[in-house]
Amino acid sequence: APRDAAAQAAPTRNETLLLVQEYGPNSLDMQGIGSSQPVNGVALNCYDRLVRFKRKPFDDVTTSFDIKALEPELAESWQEASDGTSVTFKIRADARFHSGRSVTARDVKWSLDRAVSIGGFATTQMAAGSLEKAEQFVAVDDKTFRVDFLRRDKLTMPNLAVTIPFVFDSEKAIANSGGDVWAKDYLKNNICGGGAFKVEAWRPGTETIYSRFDDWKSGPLPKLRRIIARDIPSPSTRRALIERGDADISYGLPPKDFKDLVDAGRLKVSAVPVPNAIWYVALNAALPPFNNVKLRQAVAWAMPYEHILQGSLFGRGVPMWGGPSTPAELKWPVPFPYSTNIERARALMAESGVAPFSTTLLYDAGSGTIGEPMAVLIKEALAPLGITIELNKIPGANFRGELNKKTAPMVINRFGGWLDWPDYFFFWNYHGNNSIFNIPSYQNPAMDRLIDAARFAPDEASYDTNVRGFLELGMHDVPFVPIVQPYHDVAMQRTIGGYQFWPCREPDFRYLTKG
Amino acid sequence: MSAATPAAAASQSVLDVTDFSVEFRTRAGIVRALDRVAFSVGRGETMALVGESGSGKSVTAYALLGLLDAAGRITGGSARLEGTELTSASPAALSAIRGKRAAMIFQNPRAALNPIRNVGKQIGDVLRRHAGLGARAAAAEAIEMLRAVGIPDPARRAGAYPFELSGGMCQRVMIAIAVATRPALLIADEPTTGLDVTTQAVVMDIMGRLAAETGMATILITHDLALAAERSGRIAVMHAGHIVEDAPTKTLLLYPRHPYTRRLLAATPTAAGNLADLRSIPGNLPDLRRDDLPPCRFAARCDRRLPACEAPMQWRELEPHHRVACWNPA
Amino acid sequence: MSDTALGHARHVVTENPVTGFALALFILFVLAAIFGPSLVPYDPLASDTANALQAPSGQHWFGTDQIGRDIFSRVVVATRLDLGIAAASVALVFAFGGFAGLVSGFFGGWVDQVIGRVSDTIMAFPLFVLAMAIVAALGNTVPNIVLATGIINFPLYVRVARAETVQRREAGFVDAARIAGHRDMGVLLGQVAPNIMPIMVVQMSLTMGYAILNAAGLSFIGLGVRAPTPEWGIMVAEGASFIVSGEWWVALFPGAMLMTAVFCFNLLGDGLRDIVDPRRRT
Amino acid sequence: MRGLLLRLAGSLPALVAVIIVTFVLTRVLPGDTATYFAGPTASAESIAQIRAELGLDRPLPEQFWSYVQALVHGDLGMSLTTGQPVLTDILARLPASAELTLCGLLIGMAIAIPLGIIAAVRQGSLADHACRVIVTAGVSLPVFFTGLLLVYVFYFLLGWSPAPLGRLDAFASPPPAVTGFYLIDAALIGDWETWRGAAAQLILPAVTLGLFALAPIARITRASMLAVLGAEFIRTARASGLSSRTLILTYALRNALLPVVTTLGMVFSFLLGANVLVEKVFAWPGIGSYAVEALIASDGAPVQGFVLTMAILYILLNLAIDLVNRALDPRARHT
Amino acid sequence: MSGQIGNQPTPPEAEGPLLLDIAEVSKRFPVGKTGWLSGKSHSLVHAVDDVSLTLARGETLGLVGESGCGKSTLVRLLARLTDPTSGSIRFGTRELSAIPAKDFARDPDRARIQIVFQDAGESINPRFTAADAIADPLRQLQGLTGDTLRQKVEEAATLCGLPLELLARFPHQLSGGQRARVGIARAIGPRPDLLVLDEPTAALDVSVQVTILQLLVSLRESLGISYVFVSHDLNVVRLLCDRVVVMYLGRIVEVGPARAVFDAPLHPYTRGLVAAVPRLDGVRADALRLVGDPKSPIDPDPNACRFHGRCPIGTDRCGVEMPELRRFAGGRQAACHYAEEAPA
Ligand SMILES: Nc1ncnc2c1ncn2[C@@H]1O[C@H](COP(=O)(O)OP(=O)(O)OP(=O)(O)O)[C@@H](O)[C@H]1O
Ligand SMILES: Nc1ncnc2c1ncn2[C@@H]1O[C@H](COP(=O)(O)OP(=O)(O)OP(=O)(O)O)[C@@H](O)[C@H]1O
Ligand SMILES: [Mg+2]
Ligand SMILES: [Mg+2]
Ligand code: NI
Repeated sequence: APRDAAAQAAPTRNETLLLVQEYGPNSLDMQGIGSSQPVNGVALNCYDRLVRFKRKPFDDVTTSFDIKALEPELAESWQEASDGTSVTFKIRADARFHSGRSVTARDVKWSLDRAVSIGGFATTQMAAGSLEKAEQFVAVDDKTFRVDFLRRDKLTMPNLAVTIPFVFDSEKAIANSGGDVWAKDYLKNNICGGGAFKVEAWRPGTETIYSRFDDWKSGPLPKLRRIIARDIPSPSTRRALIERGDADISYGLPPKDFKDLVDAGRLKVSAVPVPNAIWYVALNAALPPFNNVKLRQAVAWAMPYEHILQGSLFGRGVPMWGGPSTPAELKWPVPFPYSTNIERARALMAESGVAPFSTTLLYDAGSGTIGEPMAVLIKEALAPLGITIELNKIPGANFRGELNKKTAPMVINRFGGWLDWPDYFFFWNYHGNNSIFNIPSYQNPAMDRLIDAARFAPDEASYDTNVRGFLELGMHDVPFVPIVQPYHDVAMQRTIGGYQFWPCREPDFRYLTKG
Repeated sequence: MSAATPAAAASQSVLDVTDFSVEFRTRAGIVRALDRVAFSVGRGETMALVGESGSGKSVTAYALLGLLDAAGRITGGSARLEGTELTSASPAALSAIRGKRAAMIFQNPRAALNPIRNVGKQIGDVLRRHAGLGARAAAAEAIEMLRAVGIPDPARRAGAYPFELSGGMCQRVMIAIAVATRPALLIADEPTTGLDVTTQAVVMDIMGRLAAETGMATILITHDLALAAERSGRIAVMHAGHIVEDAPTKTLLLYPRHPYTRRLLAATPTAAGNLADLRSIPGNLPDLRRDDLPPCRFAARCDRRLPACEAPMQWRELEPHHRVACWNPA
Repeated sequence: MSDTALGHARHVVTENPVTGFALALFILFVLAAIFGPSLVPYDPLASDTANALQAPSGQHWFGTDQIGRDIFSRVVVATRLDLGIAAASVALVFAFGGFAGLVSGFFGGWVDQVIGRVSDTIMAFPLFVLAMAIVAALGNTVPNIVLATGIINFPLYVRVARAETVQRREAGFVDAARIAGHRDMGVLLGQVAPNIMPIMVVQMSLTMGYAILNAAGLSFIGLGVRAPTPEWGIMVAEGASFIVSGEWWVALFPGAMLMTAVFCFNLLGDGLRDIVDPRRRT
Repeated sequence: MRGLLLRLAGSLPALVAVIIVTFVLTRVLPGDTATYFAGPTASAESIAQIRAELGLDRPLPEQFWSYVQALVHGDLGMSLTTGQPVLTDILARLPASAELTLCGLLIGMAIAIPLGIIAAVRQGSLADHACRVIVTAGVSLPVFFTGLLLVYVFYFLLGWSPAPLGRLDAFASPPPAVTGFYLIDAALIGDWETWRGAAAQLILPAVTLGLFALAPIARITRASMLAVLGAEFIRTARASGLSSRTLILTYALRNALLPVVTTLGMVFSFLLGANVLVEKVFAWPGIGSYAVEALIASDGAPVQGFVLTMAILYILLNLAIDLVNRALDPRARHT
Repeated sequence: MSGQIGNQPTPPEAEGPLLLDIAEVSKRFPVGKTGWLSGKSHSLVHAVDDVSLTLARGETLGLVGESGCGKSTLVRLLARLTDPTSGSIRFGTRELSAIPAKDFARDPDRARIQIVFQDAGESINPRFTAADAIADPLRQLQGLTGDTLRQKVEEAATLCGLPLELLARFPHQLSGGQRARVGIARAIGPRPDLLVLDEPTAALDVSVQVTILQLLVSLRESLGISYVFVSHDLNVVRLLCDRVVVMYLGRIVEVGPARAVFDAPLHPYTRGLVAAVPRLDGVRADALRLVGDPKSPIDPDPNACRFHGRCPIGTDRCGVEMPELRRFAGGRQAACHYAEEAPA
């Protein structure tokens, strides 16, 4: 009954943002199991973390972040121990939860304990930064909190700034937990924290309405007082809404639409190449015929890169082909040395000794307007090599199951890692521990050694050597054929300002302005 | 060409039909369904219209009341109902006449009643339309009508639906609808076909009684000569769209003059006869779509055919009130 | 009066120009299905990203799609598959549903009860969702789409066939056949079935259109025929996202084709109904 | 009354069959729910953990048994897509679908029944053929396409229609829920601004559905009108000189309505299932789009809940049709 | 026209003079749907109730009665199209009532009992030509094919006066009389001993009716068939039948030689019936009128005369005692307590 609230000075239209998105959060608890991507936005806006990434200008529309630099959020300062085994945070004295209670180190501990113990994605993500056990977290006193390191891991600190380790009002959560240690049910349906926004109404599948928490202290008070996020499944409708000016901001449109919007120039479009992300074709390196390196290289030479970038992504991406034979920069993603050259592909094909064959190319039905044309173009481009491809579009729910079988010969997929380090990507995708994202089931002890060495490299130099090593190896072995680094596109009215891009890619209402 | 004036005295007659012709346009050609039909019915008189199936009895009735479907139209002649010319009347005028001054009842009474409207209301509808009664008065009058046609417990039956009534009762309801406005003319198109003979007798009694009481002229259409014999004062025999003979019932039965009438009588089983004595009529009705229909449409089936039969048909009044359309009557 | 069914059909067609028109369309579709692939100007699968999303022109009559395929060629070539899916699913449900309805109406009793329950159960499902579930569960292959479309039409056929059979179960000619020494199955298949055939044909014509629409709906949800096979539904579904951006032709032409086909089947069904309607026989 | 109860009881087997079939269908859906919801970086353990939590690791009969037990207690399970109990979701969304479908049906009826009558009264005329072509055109396009086209023309190009944002403009708030039908609820409290807003949102999707409903309704109206107009009792009524108004409305139409009502029921249940696609286009928070999303996500509970709801609705609908038929047709009251 | 045809009816001599002997036959139909859950319904239509009659070889038996009195049901029973609820049906020396109607279709005696139906048009499959229709029983029952079949078909058609050129036509292309002939030709094709005719001329014009009746007579003479002839038209029954059975609400109320029954009916219903038949010689002012409608055939009172309430001479006794079918002089029977009081 927001009707009652009308009595107070209601937010004006200029203080209200209308966001249209494909689908909204399925939970209000990003740590909970099975939370969907938009829940990150809830975590971002309704909860605070100890720290956040430092913002840095990207272009005149967007501010981005510096993954290597942090700034205070709940913590007003922090200090790494001289022996490098722990870090101690000082919590803002004036920080309050929505309930009005002051934030304590116990709340932080409870929250981080929860993140590492609750299981599912949250725990996995925490582990990526060597945050694995509750014992690591110590509430020293009311306002002092310490994290003990398990090992030296350059990802530990950045990982405290992603959307997972956010801080709950633990007393309120426990009081409402109904006996459950982690108050899963309660937190799923209720915001119980101290972020810049509260959830005023949440109608799953329909809309989520946020309103500003006026007592927020962890940053400058947001300009927007109310955000209405509507779920509009049809991308055409979303485009129509934003183009006609009825919606303020939208993302997740097909690339074609962003291209048009950019060309038309009446709206602002924030376009950030998604860090650590690529569209690629994975070739199953464990099973014939793609266990043949020459064949994989042949495929990489036959890929219709430019056609895909234009026909499938409408130019909304950074080419990942045509690079030098050794990486020009030690970053990820970097362009691979391949490009479309059917002669070389034929020659390699002949060299490989693989006879013409038929195979299947999997792609996610959810990837919609991108995956399908890409698949069609690939099918067409590989036909001259004698590779006959059957396209198999897999509904979203089934896709990961298929990947998990590790039997798919060719897969189109997009992967993006939150933490923008090459070894982070390679660890998930190329490592022989065979995570689900090692879709090609690529096994190469040399690769594993290089990745492991880079992850825990003691110094810059050894890090660089190892990174160069695995990049070159990846380029040679091509279990993944990178196609493009996609843009994260967000369209907004000209009146909207302060768009902030974070690793989780959800919009941050705290910085947005209108009018 | 010209038909003689009908036998009945014009002053008394309710309906005068002369030279009445009807055609149907069909895909297969023009059906000349009625050709210069002429007859008249007097007040209180019951005239039977008999003939084989397809001879045009129903078409006569429908055409008179303007109920022909879109394919049919009156191509000539006149039909005067108490002085009103029906052939040139507008649809609205006809609709005002129908049910008020001329009414009609049909065979298969159950199907002829609205299955989802109770019979009281169906009678009332006519009264409201033609007698200008209000809903309540019409309902009361409807009950009276039901009583008049001999339906027991009429007040209760007024609320009954056709499916709750027997065929005989439905036919009585039909009669009630027809006579509710005391029309001058009632056309009954095979009103008892499909009813049991016992029921038929009762229904015909009621019709006869009402006609006598109200002085209504009745045209009884039937293919049952015996029924016509019992229930009418005069019989007109139709064949292929022509009226071939028209005479008082007794005369017609005893002294049929037209060969067709004689044939018809010879084919009708009687209580006393013998199967071997019965004779069927040779041949069939001519195809009315032919362009070259002979002047006498019975000629092809007739054993008394003369070369003269090629001449246009003329009415012959052989004796008073007994007309026949034949060049060689028996 | 016409002497043959054909002659009768002819005068119904001439009397009813809309049916005649539908018939002509139908013949066109059948021709397109048969000869389409050999007549079209372009390979329906060949992409040409340089010429993507071209508006209709002399070169590409219906324009090109997202990856530059010729929409005209695709639309024409798709005829065979679409009509094939529709015809196959209709034939399937005609065989099973028609027979079930026949048996159910003829024998009554527990057979009727069982078949009635089965079709009740199907009817109680939201049909489109049932089709989706079937295709999702069994995989989005053409046979499964055919099967799903067939299953959701099952109750309809049972209902029609049953009603027609019940009407004829007591007919004189059924008794006559019994007297002539036919047993139940003989009467059912030899006497009743041919008599309900005309009305079933009408039904088939009407459901053909529905089957095409259903396949299109499945495509929209992403459960249709696999890419890159040209199919109207998929093309419309894909093209739908280009309407707002102004590339109307991508969806419009397949949509128009789909519409014309469904339209044609529906009109034909109506016309056929008039042809077989005994009241309209002279 | 006894008859009605018997009818209700008679539909039980179908209901049970529906429950079993949906259960089996959702279990044979190829997707692995647990993997899907464990998220991209999930480890094998966390997937197993989710699987256990969802009970997906138990044998099928056991799963079915607990499903049925929960059902008996009115528990339809949890939706993973929205994270809410299915029952809550469905109750929240059903009115949206029902309101939309009903309005679609009303629009369809308002156009189709008069068209059907005209076509029947003027059988074979130009009007007849025109009606036929118009209504057939309505049913010849996939609804999602019609919907998009309408959005494009009436919202995007012309701007006549409000933004297709769902049931209400983003800045309006829904009326207090009584029936869940915004039009009714708004009217109840006399909030005509909200009423207008809701109506404006409703028009395009309802028209989309209505177009689709046109053909079956008009077709059956025409056919049954024709049959009735050819009936003997109409001839009687004409012979009684009743006015053509009484003739067509009181005599013919009321009789012709009987099969129309039956068809309306079918069309309604059909639309309720088919508006899945319309809901998607118009961001309508109904149960159709809900079920589709769930189906795509292999999320069994909402699909089961949805199908069950629809089955129950279908049964109730048939009951309602029966009642209407009884009211219209005295013959039906006696069987 | 019959001379050219070899006519071998197959009545085995040993079977005695009675062709058909049915005793205490009843047929009841449940009313109301026996729904899936509603259990058995308990209301029964007593369509035929305790009917006994015999038919001699070569005899023609007329069956008359009000609409709905069970005539069709009775003839369907004795033609073994439906199974009796109880009673015996003896055909020649064979008891047929125990053979389910379903199996009787393949019984050797199937060919010996044939029916001509009321609506000839409806009883011919609209998809069959006249030739198909006539051939059907011959093919099924006697396994004829090819030329023999064609020959037999033409033979039957000729017997019934059906021009051979009409054989290729469909029923809707034939006139009513021609259809009736097809129906008869089909029935006599297999050379039955018993031909049941259920109102074969009801839909025909008098003139056509005459030819059909005369055809029946000639067939009876040439083929030696026995007829059971159902009709509404008493005049026709009188012309064609040797004996007549009058039914009322499922029960026989009077049996006797046709002329005797119609000239001096014993049962009040028969009297009313005869009186109501229109005659060419004009109305009788004093004619007996049966007013009212028959009672419902559903669960009738087993102890009351079915005619009670409508009967002009009924007494209280008729309400409590069902009259038996009693024998009277001249081979007549009537089921009325007061049959003796019939006016002479
Ligand atoms: N709507 C029509 N279209 C074409 N011809 C018609 C139409 N109505 C009647 N006829 C023709 O008019 C002729 C007379 O038909 P009508 O119905 O008057 O015969 P009838 O004497 O009433 O016969 P029955 O005793 O069978 O009722 C027939 O030849 C019939 O075919
Ligand atoms: N299959 C059936 N189911 C239920 N009742 C039936 C059935 N067949 C006949 N009856 C009923 O049995 C009674 C006798 O019907 P039957 O058809 O034998 O009468 P009939 O004397 O032949 O009448 P008509 O002269 O109208 O042909 C009627 O009340 C009828 O409703
Ligand atoms: Mg007539
Ligand atoms: Mg009968
Ligand atoms: Ni014809």
